[in-house]
Amino acid sequence: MTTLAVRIKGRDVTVEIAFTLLIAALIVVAATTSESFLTATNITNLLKQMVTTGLLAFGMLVVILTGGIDLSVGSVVAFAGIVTAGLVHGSGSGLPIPVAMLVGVAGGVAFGAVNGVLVARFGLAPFVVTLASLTTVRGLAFVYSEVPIAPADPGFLTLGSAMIGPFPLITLIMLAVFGIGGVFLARTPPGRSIIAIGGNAETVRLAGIDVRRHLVLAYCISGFCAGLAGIILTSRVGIAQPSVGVAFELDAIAACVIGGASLSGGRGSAKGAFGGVLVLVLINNLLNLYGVQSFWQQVLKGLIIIAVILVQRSRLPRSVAKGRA
Amino acid sequence: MTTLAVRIKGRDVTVEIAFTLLIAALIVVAATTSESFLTATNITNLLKQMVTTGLLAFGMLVVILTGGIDLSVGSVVAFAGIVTAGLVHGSGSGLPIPVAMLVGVAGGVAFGAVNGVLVARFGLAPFVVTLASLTTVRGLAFVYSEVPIAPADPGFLTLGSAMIGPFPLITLIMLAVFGIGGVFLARTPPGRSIIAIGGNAETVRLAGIDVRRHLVLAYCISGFCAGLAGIILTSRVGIAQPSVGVAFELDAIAACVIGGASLSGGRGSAKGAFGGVLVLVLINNLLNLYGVQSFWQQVLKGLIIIAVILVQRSRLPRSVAKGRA
Amino acid sequence: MTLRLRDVHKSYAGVEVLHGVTLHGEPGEVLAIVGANGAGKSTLIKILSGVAPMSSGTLSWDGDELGLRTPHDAHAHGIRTVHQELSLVPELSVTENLLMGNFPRRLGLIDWPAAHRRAAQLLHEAGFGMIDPRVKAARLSVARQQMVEIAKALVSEPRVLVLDEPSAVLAGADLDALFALIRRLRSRGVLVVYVSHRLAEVLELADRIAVIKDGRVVATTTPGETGEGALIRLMAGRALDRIYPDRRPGPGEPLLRVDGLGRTGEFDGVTLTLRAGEIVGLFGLVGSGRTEFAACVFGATRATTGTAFRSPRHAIRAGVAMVTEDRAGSGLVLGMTVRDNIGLTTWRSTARGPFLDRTRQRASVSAMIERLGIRPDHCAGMPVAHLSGGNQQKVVLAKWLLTGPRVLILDEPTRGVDMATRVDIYRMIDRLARDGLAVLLISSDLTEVLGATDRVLVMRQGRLAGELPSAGATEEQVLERAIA
Amino acid sequence: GEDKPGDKDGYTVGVANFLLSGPYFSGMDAAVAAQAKAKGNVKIISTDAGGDAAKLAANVEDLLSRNVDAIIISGGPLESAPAALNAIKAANKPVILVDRKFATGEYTSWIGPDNEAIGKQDGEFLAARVKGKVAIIKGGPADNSIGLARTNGVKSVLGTKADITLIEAPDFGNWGSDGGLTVMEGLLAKHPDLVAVFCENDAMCLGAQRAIAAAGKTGQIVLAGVDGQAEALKAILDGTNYVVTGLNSPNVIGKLALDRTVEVLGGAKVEKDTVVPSPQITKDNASQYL
Ligand SMILES: Nc1ncnc2c1ncn2[C@@H]1O[C@H](COP(=O)(O)OP(=O)(O)OP(=O)(O)O)[C@@H](O)[C@H]1O
Ligand SMILES: Nc1ncnc2c1ncn2[C@@H]1O[C@H](COP(=O)(O)OP(=O)(O)OP(=O)(O)O)[C@@H](O)[C@H]1O
Ligand SMILES: [Mg+2]
Ligand SMILES: [Mg+2]
Repeated sequence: MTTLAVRIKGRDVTVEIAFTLLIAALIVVAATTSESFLTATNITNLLKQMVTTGLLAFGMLVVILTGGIDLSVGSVVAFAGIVTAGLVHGSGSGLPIPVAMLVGVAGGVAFGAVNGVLVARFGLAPFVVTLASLTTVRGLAFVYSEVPIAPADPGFLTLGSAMIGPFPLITLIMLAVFGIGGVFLARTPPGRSIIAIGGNAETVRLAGIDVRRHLVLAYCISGFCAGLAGIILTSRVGIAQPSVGVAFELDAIAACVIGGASLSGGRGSAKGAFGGVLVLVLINNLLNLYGVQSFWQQVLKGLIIIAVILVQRSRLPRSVAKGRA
Repeated sequence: MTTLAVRIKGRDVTVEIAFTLLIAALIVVAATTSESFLTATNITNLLKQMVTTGLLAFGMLVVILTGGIDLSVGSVVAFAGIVTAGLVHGSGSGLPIPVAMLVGVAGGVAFGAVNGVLVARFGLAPFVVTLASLTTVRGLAFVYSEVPIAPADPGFLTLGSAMIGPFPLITLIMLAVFGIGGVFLARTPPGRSIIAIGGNAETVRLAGIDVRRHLVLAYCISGFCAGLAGIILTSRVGIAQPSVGVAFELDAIAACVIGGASLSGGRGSAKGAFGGVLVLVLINNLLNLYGVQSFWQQVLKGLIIIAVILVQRSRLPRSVAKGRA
Repeated sequence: MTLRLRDVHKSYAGVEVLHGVTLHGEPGEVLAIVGANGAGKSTLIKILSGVAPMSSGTLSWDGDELGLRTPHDAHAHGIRTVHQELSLVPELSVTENLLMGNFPRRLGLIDWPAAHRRAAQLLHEAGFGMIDPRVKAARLSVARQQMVEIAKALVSEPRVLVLDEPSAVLAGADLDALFALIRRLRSRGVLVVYVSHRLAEVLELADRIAVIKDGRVVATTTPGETGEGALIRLMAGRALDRIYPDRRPGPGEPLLRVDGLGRTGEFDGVTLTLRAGEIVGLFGLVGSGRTEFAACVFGATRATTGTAFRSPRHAIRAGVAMVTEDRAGSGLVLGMTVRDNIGLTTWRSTARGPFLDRTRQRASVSAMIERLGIRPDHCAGMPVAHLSGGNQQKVVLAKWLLTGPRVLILDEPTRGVDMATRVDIYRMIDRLARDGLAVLLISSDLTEVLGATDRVLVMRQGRLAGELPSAGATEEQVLERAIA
Repeated sequence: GEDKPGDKDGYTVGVANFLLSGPYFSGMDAAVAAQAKAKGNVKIISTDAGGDAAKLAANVEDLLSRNVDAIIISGGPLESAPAALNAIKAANKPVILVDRKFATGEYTSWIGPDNEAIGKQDGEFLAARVKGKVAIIKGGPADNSIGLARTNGVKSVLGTKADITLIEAPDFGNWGSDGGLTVMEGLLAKHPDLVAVFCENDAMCLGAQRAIAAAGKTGQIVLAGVDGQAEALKAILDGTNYVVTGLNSPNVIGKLALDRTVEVLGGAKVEKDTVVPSPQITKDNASQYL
C-alpha cells in the first residue's frame, strides 16, 4: 500500500513537473522565436500584465475550492475602481488616496459577503447568485458615475506605476497575495476547511465545523481580491471607467482550471492557479509579439486552453472526470 | 405513509403553483400599471423577444441536466448567423436560403458535438471546454467576416417576420422546441438517461447505458438550439453581425435555474425553464415600459432574479442546497 | 450517569417514523440496537448525534437535558457517531479526515508532520495501524474507509460512541480489531451504542439489546435471555424456521467462463466457471480484489490480461447482471424516484417506439416492490434517498432482476440488510438458481458465504487461493485460505 | 540600440485598437494597414485590447517593447488612457489618435470627426422634415462620450423646436443591429405615434428599421443615423424611410492617420487636431459614397 501511495504521490508530481515544463517550454519558445520577448521592457510588461488576472484568479480559486464560483468579480473591479477614483476626485471633498482605495477594497469585500450569505445562509446556487450580482453591481457602478473619472492628482498613478528595484509594485502585491494565500490554504484550519467543504460539505458539517461561515469567508476573499484588482487597474490605467472588467471572471476561472483546480470543488492549489495565470499571460504576450491577427488570437487562445487542460486531465481520477461541471 | 408521498408530491405542486402565480402576478401587475402592456404590439414584441432566450434556454437545460454547462451558445449564435447570411449573400455563388440556414444550424450542431466529445471522451470540465469554444467560435465568426452581412434577398427576412394567424412563426418554432423537447426529456429513454446521468453518471454507465454518447447528444442539442437561434435572430434583424450574442448564455442559464434546474445536474424540467424565460422577458419588458433607466434596470434585474430563486429554493432538499455550484 | 431518550418522536415531511422511543444507556456498557430495515435505527442515531432534530421528546445525560441542535453540540457533550453511510472527503488525506477541525499547530500554522504522527497514533490505538495516514481517502477500499470513520470518532475520548452498522463492510481480522476496540472503550467507561444486522456479533458483544420495530422499542433484553431466533421474531414479527434454503441439485451447463483474467495492481490470473443452477461464493479479506474482479468481468473496467465483457452494455446483453457493493456511489441515482431507479436498466429494452412504455414500467416496478417487500410499499414515487439503507439495497436488486439475467453477480448484496430480508434474499437467489441462473455471491460474511452457496472460491491478494464445497466446509478452512 | 526615426528607409508603426469587434473599428484598422501597404515602406503591427483598458495599456507596452517608431491609438469608446500615453511619452515616441480624442493626457496629433456636428446635421435634417415625437436610441452609457456628443448635437437642434417632442429610449442598443431592433420594438409599444428615430450609429438604425417595418409603420417613421455603414447607404439610396446619415468614414480617417504618422516621423511640424468633415448623406448624394 505504501508503494501505492508513493505511486499516487509520484503521479501527482509527474503532472506538476509536466505543467512546469509546459510553462518553461512556452518561455523558451518565446525567447527563441521573438527577439523582443526577453527585452527588459517586455518582461516588465509581463509582470504588470499578470496582476489583474492573478489577483482575480486567487480569489476565484478560494471560491472554486468550496465548489462554488464567483462571476461577479469583473463588475466588482469596475465598482471598486470608479468609487475610489470618485472619492479621490470628489471636487474639494476628495479623500486622501490611500483612504479612498481602502474604501474601494472594502466595497469589494462587502459584495463578497452578500454573495457568501446568499450562498451559505439561503443555499442558493453560487452560479446564479454571482450572476445576479454581476448584473446588479455593474449597474451600481454606472449609477455611481456614468462617465469615466480621471483623478487629477498624479499621485493616483503611483500605485500602478511604482517600481521596487526591477519589479513593479503591483506585481509584488499580487505575489504577496499568492504567497500569503497559499499558506492560508495549505497551513491554516480555515484554509483546510474551505478545501474540505468543496470535497464534502456534509462531512465537514458533521465534523462540527461551521460550513456557512467558511463559505462566506471564501466569497469575501474573492471580493477582496476583486476590489484590490479594481483599484490597481484604475491606478494603472489612470482613469476609472464603469464599463471596465467585462468577462474578467472567465480568464480567472480558466487560470484556476488550467492550474488543476476542479470546478466541483475540493481540488486546486495556489501554485497551480498561479501557473495558470502565467500560461494565459504568456499566450497573450506571445500572440501579440508574433503579431497574430486579433481574431485568430481568439481562435488560438481557445484551442491552446483546451490543449493545456488536456495535459492537466491526467490528474483527475476517472470517476471525477465523468461529465460534471 | 400514504400521506408522505402525497405530501411530497403536494410539496412540489405547491412550489409549481407558487411559480405559476408569480408569473401570473407579474402579468397582472404589468397589465394594471402600464396601459401599453396589453397592446397587440407589446404582446407581439414579448412573443418575439422570448424566442432567442427560449431556444438557448432549452438547449442549456439539456446540458445542465447532465451536470454540465454550455457557455459557447452566444458565440455559436453569432457564427451560425454570419455564416448563413454569408452563404445567402455570397456574390453569385449564393445558396438557396433554406439550404444556407440548414448549414448554419448544422454548424451549431457540429460545435456542440466538439464540446460534447471533449467533455465525454476526454473528461474535461464542461465549464472550461465551452469557455474555450466561446472564445474560439467567436474568433471564427469574425474570421469569417469582420463586417456585418445583410443578404440582399428579402426572402431572407421571411422566417423572422412571418406570422401564423396572430402568432409570429419564430415563436411557434420555439414553442415546438419546448413541446417536443419536453416530451423527449420526460417520455423517451435517451431523455431520461440524460437526467439520470446528471444524478449519478457511474450508476447509469453500469446500467449499460452509453453515458458518453448521451453527453455528446446533450451538447449537440444545445448546439442545435444555438444554431437555430442564430439564424432566427439574423433573419429577424436582417443583418448578421459577428459581434452578436455576447453573454446570451447568462440569460439562458438564469432561465433554467429560475425554472428550478440544479446546476449540479439531475434536476430540472422544460416547463420550468420555459417559466424562467417568461419571467426574464417579462422583467425586461416591464422595466422598459416603466421607462426605468438602463442602469437601474440592471440593478433591479439582478435583485429580482435573486428574489425569484429564493422562491424556487424551497424545492431543493437541504443537503443539495449546500454551497455547491 | 445515564443517557436517556424519553418519548422521542420523529417525522419526516409530516410522516412519523419514530413513535415515542424511550431508551437509556449506562457508561461502560454496549447497548445494541437491532431492527428491520426502515425500523428507525439510523433516524434514532441521527437524533442522538444532532444531525436531525427530534420532533418531540427529550434527550438527557445524567438528568440534565441536552438540546442538541448541531453535530457540534453533540461533540461538545462527548457524543461521537459513526454513521451508516461513509462520508470521508475523498480528495483529502486520511490524516486530514481524522483531525479535521482540530489540527496540531505551531505559530498558528498547522504542523503537518505532527498531524501525521497524531493520525498514525490514533489509527494504531484503534487497531487500524495498517492504514497509511498520508494516503488520500479516495484511495482506500470501502473497508479501510470505514476504519478511518471509526478512528475519527476517537480523536477526543468520547463519553458516548454511536456506531451505525460499522461491521457491514468489515470482515475477518478487521472485524476482530473493531470488537477489541469496542471492548477497550467499554472498559474505560464509554457507552457504546451499536447498531447491526449481524445478530451473532450483537449477541457476542452487547450487554443489552434494544429491539426496534416500526419506530417503537418492542423489547429490551440481554444476550443471556435471548437468541437469534427470538430476536428475529421480535424484529420481523414472524418466525424464521431456518435462514438458508436447501442445497440445490447438481449444476447444469456452463454459463460464464472467465479465463486467466487480470488487472495490474488489483487481481491476477483468475479463472472460474459459473454453471446454470449453482450459487458460487467468493470470499476474501478486504482489499483482496473481489470487487475489482467483479467490475472487470462485468466490463466496468478494462482487463490487462485475459478477456471479459467490453462494457456493461455487452455484459447485460449477454444476460449478466451485477449488484455493486457501493450503493450510493454506483448503485443508485439518489435524486431520482424509486420507479426511475428500478426502471433504469430496462428503459430502452421495453421502449415502445421512441417512447418509454410507462404503463409497463409502472406494472413491473410495483411487481418488484411487492416481490422484494420494499418498504414503504407505496414508495414508487418517492426519492430513493428517502428509503432506509436496506430498502435502497433492495431497489438495486430489483433494477437488475428486471433485466432477466442468466448470470447474477452480487457484491455484498446483504450489506446493511436486516435478517428477515436477508432470508428473503437467500430464498430469492435460491429460486433464481433453481430456475437456471448462475449466481456469484461476493461476501465478507463467512456464515453467509458457506450457508447460501454450493461452493466457495477464496481470493487472496488478487489471486484465487482455493475452492471448497460449501457443504461440510468449516469457517476455519475458508479463513486459512484467505489469510496469506 | 534605440534607432532614430528618419535615419532608416522604413518605419514600423504600432496600432493599438481598444476593440476591433465592430465594423467601424475593424474598418479603421484595415484602412491604416491598407494605406501602409500603399506607402510600401511602413510596417504595421496591429493589436486588439478586446475592450479591456488595462490590456490596451499592456498592448501599448508590448508595442513599445517591440520598438515601434510610432503608435496609432484607435480608442473606440475608451475615454482616455493616461498610463498608456505616459508610457509612450516616456519612450518618446509619437502617438496619433484616430476617431477618439482622449480627454486627458498628451498626444502628438488627433484625427477624427466632430460628432456633435454630425448630430446637429441629422437634427436639422429631421427638423425640416417632421413634426411630432422623435425617438433617440443611444448605443451605450455616457462613459462613451462619442455617442453622447452625437445625441447632444441632435438635442441642441430638436430640443428647441416647439413642434417636436424628444423621447429617449430607456435602455441601450449596444451599438448593434439586434439591440436597435429590440429597443425600437419597445419604443413602438409605448409610443405608436413616433414620426422619426435618431440612432447614435447606423448599425442600430438598421435594426430599428426592421422593427418599424415589422410594425407596418414604414410610411410613418423616418430614421437618421451616423457613420455611413454600407447597408445604411444602400437603404438611403433605395429611398427607404432611412433618410439620412452623417459620414464618419474609418477609411478616410485611417488613411489620413497613417499619412500624418509618416509626416511626424519624417520630422515635419504637423497640425495638432484635424477634424475630418462629415458630409451629410441623403438619397441625393448617397451613390457617391457607396
Ligand atoms: N429523509 C427522509 N425523508 C423521508 N423519510 C425518511 C427519510 N429518512 C428516512 N426516512 C424513513 O424513515 C424510516 C426509518 O429510516 P431509517 O434509516 O432510520 O431506518 P433504519 O432502521 O436505519 O433501516 P436500515 O436498517 O435499512 O438502515 C424509513 O421508513 C425511511 O423510509
Ligand atoms: N487501503 C488501500 N489503499 C489503496 N488501495 C487499496 C486499499 N485497499 C484495497 N486497495 C485496492 O483495491 C483492491 C480491492 O479493494 P477492495 O477492498 O474493494 O477489495 P474487496 O475484496 O472487494 O474488498 P471489499 O469488497 O471488502 O472492499 C485491492 O486489491 C487494492 O488494489
Ligand atoms: Mg440505517
Ligand atoms: Mg468489495
